[in-house]
Amino acid sequence: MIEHVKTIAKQLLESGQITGFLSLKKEHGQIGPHLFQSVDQLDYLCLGDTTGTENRESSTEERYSGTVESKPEIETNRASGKQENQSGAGKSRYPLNKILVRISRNYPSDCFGILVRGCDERGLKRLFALNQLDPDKVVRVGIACPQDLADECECLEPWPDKWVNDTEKTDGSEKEKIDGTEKSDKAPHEPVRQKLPCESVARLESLEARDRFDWWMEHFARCIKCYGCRDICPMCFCKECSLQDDNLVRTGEIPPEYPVFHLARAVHMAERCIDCGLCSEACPAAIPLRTLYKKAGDIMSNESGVRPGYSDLTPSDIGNLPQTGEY
Amino acid sequence: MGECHYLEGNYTAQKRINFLKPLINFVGIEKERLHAKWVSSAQASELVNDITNFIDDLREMGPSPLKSKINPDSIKTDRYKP
Amino acid sequence: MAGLAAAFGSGAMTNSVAELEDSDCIFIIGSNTTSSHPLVAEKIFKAKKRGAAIIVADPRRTQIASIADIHVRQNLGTDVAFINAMMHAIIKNSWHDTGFISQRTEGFEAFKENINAFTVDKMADVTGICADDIVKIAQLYANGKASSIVYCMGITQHVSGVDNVKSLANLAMLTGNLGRESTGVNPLRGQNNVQGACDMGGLPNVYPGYQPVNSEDVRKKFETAWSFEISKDAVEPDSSEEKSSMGLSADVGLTIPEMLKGLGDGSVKALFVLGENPMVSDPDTNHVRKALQSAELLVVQDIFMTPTAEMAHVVLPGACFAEKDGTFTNTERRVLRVRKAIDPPGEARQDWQIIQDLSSLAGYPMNYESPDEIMNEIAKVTPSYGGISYERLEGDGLQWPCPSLEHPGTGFLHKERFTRGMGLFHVIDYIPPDETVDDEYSFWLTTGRTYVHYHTGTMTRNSPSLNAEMSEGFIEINPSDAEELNLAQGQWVKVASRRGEVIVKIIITDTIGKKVVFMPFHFIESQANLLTNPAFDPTAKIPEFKVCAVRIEKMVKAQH
Amino acid sequence: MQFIHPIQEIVRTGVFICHCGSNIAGIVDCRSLTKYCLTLPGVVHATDNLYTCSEAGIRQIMEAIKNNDLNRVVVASCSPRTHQPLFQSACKEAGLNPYLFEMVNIREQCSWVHAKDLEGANKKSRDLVRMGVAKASFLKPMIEIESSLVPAALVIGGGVAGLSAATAMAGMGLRVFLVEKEPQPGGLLNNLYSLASEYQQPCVHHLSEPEYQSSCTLQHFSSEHQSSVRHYIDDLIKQTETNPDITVYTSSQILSVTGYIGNFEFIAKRDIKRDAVQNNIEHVAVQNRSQDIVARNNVIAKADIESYLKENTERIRQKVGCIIVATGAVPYQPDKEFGYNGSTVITQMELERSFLDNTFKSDRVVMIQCVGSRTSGREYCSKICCMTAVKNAMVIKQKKPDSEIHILYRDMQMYGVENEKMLWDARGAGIRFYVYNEKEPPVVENGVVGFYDPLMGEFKQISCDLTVLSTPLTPSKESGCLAKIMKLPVDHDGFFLEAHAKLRPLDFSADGIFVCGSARYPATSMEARAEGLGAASRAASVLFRERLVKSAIVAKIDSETCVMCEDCLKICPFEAITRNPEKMVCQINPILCKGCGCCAAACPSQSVTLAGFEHQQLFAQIRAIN
Repeated sequence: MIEHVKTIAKQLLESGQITGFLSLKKEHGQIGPHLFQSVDQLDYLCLGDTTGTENRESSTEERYSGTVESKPEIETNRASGKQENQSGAGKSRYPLNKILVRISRNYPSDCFGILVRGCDERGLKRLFALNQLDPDKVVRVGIACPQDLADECECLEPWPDKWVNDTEKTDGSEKEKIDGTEKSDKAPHEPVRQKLPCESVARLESLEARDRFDWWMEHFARCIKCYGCRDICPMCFCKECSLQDDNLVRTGEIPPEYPVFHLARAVHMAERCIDCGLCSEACPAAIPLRTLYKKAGDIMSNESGVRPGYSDLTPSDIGNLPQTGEY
Repeated sequence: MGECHYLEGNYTAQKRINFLKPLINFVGIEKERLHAKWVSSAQASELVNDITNFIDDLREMGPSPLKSKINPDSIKTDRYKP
Repeated sequence: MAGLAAAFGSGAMTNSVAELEDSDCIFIIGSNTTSSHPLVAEKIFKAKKRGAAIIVADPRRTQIASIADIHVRQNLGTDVAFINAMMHAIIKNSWHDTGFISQRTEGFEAFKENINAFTVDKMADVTGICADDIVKIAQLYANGKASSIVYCMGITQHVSGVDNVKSLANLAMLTGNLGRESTGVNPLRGQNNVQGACDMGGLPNVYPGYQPVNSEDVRKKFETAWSFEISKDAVEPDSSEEKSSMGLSADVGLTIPEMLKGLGDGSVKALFVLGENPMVSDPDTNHVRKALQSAELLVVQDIFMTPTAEMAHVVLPGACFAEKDGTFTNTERRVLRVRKAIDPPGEARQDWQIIQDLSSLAGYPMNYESPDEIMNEIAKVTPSYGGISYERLEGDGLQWPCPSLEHPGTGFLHKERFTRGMGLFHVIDYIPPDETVDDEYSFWLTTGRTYVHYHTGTMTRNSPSLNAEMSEGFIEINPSDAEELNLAQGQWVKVASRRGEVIVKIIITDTIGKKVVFMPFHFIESQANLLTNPAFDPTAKIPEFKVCAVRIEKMVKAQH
Repeated sequence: MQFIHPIQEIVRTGVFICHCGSNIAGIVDCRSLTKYCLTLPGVVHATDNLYTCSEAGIRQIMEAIKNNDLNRVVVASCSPRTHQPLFQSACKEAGLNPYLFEMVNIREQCSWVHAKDLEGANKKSRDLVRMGVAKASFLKPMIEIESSLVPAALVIGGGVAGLSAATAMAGMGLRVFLVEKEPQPGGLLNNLYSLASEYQQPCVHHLSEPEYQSSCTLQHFSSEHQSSVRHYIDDLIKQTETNPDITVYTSSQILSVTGYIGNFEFIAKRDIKRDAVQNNIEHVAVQNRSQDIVARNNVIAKADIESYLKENTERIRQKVGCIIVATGAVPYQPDKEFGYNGSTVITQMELERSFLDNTFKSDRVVMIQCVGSRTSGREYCSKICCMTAVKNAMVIKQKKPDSEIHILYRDMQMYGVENEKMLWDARGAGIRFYVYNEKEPPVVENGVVGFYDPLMGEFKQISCDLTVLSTPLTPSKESGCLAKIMKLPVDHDGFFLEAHAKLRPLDFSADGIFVCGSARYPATSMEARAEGLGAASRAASVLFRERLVKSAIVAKIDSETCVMCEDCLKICPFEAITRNPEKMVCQINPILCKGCGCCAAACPSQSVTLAGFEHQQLFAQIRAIN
């Protein structure tokens, strides 16, 4: 799959259609976001896999116990291009949308390509609707997440509208090249959409109210107010944050005042959260924020029938919907 | 409803209430602690009843779980320099 | 570091941060982990989630204390008494690991005899912790399959700092919680690269890799490595007198308190300060100011104009972390590559280049092309860094000791044997703090960090969002004490010690115990270190930041 | 808009506690409340008095401001709605910015509702005052928003309501532009034979017995009356057209309306050709040409039509200060319901036309009420059709006294004494009324109307030579377009929605725009005229001001922090927010802003602040609750 992505990126860059291709780059053994601006850099492009099919936890353990040597590990990785081909998108994720917003604020007239997973694309759709990105200036190249990752994320739609398909040849028609990918009739694997409400949410809802309160308090008590959830959130694009307003959230104390801090963020997320889960991943205190925002999303879709980023609504449609934009 | 001085203000408020109720319930604060009702100036007795009932309900529920967690030291004193 | 080195032979975190996650029992003493080491705290949170017992001993109910299974507030400066009492309980109940003691350690008998005197009941009075809690903590710690100790400045910044650390080492050896995964004695270092600075000989008594300066062999090795013959040739002929004395000194250098003292009495003429801010960070600031003023030459190299830099004759602008290439060695001995992201602003330069030029000008030419080249030299002369090269640091870096190119690095120390061979039990007696409260100065003052600011605020107070979070100093006081003094929230008070006084706002909170007050030391305007006691540990020369006696007076007129 | 940022000052608050006679003092211990106020932070002066709103009370406030150098004033008394302006002006007169005033309601919100709980009331009064004082200390001085205005008005619609409004305003000396979509003003009245008022007798109370007797006869209705409606509307049109202050644009339609109260600008399109045709100028020529065009239409390119339109339409662009919407309504045209065919089964409107044309010939007439109204899809009552039916029945009786007239109804809507009297007169004249059931509506077939009479419990059949269907007035398509152009609210039936049915019946919630006549709801000509006059006076109350002054309580967007997510824009009920794509920010027009605060609540980055309700102020108030 990665070779296909590279080919598409190359075509896009060479045709001059995009100024840069925002994707992940593997360098110095680390994966990070990178704006590829020239074709020869594309060798470093990666889809987010750290160690192929192995998950990150076990590799960390192995490293700590000193049983695996670091250098060969990296080489295995580089050599395992084939494996990546099959496993598809890996676990290393970054808020590429958020970075794109920042880039295009500085270069408003340029067009950029971006590697998108299901969550990334949901984010893009919301950002289009919220005027943070111009759909005409973004070319999406989609990749689908593997089943295990989708399950772990409880992702309702772990693929974008169009994604690079292994079986498809990339040297198709011109249109296909430009769009990067063709919509496939068949989903790459089973979505979790049927499982509403999500297991994590349902589990909590089965508790007594007071137990639920204690459960959350235990989590919120760990918050160190690092703003990591906000800083990584692709939907948090405000220049100034309410949560840093002294009137709303008292400064100078951790854990931050409950419920103001966490619920205010949950309310702000209500119409925004595209359920990418980066907040939970980024949280150093391991607060299950995603579960909270998932619930906020559930309520919103119950109330208004709209789940941010999921429906194929155009920005103008969203503007006309009576129930959106209220929160 | 619909008679808001600001046109749609009470609809907006209602939407918020509808959103907040399940949300606070989800974090373990009984949703019955949040109560909204729209009454016109002509419905005095209804308003009184509603508030009385709400207070009774709250009494029955006992103190909020938040009560023990809130710091009372929140008043800013900076601006009152003698 | 000195304490651990004495007990085990090397002074660093014995285990890795990630291992904490799998501990059964984590004993945190003198560390406000969530504030100062949030990512370490993350591992502790995860351990708790897996069912580990979390024990916190801290005079303040810090955030980590609020999630602990047991939190006790020991009286300031009574850590030895507390730990000894724990060990008393362990021995009394035969919870100790006799196998480990006999196979891996020495000096146990003398130690045991000494511990006999520290009965739990007696120590309960000294420490202010109830006897039941001491026993319970001892039991939890001793009976955990893998128990970790985490400590920080709350242990070391005392006149008995080294004793405190040795006691913790004793505790770990007594229960066999060493040389295995998720155990050990784990000091959390205060700065991102303080471990690296120590590793590289940034101490007065050692060369890189803790090789003592007073060892003839070591000195020879470094003289060879640093090509002193060439240097001798380069020196002008008329300084023949010095020529004969050329070569590396066998004398141990001066510690900061000694330097300051030397400045005062004229034995030290010039001071080169690199990335330090003693005007805020050192105890008894008035004394520091006088010392620095009497320097004939004061050179400060820093990234911001600190209060210390303002006093300097020459200020050399250095580069910040994002502006330089090199490595940092973090608290778990992990050597990590740092890569330059942007060019230093203005006239700022790489630290190593400044030093190289200064050295060349002073007569010892240095001609390194890059940090890479310096790292190669480090590997050559430092056994524990022997296998480290920039190439191998790709990815997640390496944990020393890493003696050879094939060595994968070391997650936890002392696996088969201690660095010094056998672990040494020290006989530690309780020494009370240097200063105690009396009628005039009736409050115990302890100092520390907050979650927002870092150290002297040189960097963090330049960040608008962090400074907005906390823009002024404060002193925490218990509600009952506040009531007694008739103080209201946010009121200004004068805090005075035998060395100075500051005016600061109060925060009334039960985070802090009765008759104890806490001040962060980040704020030059309300500087906690005007008050603190410069008495220091006889071995490590760390000042007693954590205990002093103060008086609190209500301000009649407001501070503007 | 302008905020004045004061230099950091020391708050000196004065608190005034009103006894309101015994209204407050009877429950709340005002003396001790006053004493309590003095303990609050920032309060330097506190006093209580019998009636703070009395002249003595106002004087006391003004003196206290001067003597104690107060920079915040808090009055604890009754509802701010009634007295806040008074206290604010007192502050202003004493040299204090009126927005440094805060009012606390301890009457409605305390003494009245807690009359049975003295202790609770006292406690609450302290809480309320403490909250008010806390908020007051964060108040900022503000300047009211002023704007210029154009002393002219636009009237949309030339029916009786619009004509009445236009002539009334012109009579006051205002410039008026009247836009009528038809070539002729007059509206529905142009199609009417007579008005109900012509058949309504003075109320019985005012008549002596003989008069009453004679009034019951039908002789009263003479043939002269037939032309009175024509006379009436012609007179109105003439008044309008001859008034030099009124410009009438016939055959014209509104294309766009921009601006805000005092400064609207409208663009209208006038179809000269159509106008000309109706006015018999170049009648034949133009008609030929237009036929020509139609004939060639299939072949000739669009451009030709456009150029034709260009030649024959005129663009009107004018500035006005107020707008009156009087677009009226149109009768519902049935589609084969009740056997409608336009000849033997017709509508009331068509009946009127046959009166006018003198083609009315029937002897046996059945009228069916509520055709197309009060049913699913159109649930409202058109209000005027019952009256129209009775009136037309009377007309028929007058023309053919022997004729048989049956009216089938569900409920008779004959409100007011005159209408009620007319109904009785109609019964007296032999017109038969039958009630029918909505679920079993009458069936019209071959000149026979069959229906179930629930009163008698029997099925009835009436044979007739004419069936007349009473259809409701419905909003016209054009008014729907206008609602979109002007962003005016309509109700679910499509009629324009006024700001408040009881308190502001002729206003739209958007300032400077008013509504009258059937545009709002089916109205009789008398009602339409009354509303037209009323709307004229509402508009005049704006247009006779020299400048518009508006409360400074409006929202403002910080352009530094706004990221144009448009949450505020979507939620603003007053269309006061626009986007500025160049700067990537949203902006608020302070003139349009009503200060509802929805945007401030919606903004995720707190970039929107509502003056007088800033976060700092609200949180101070909330945190003072304790």
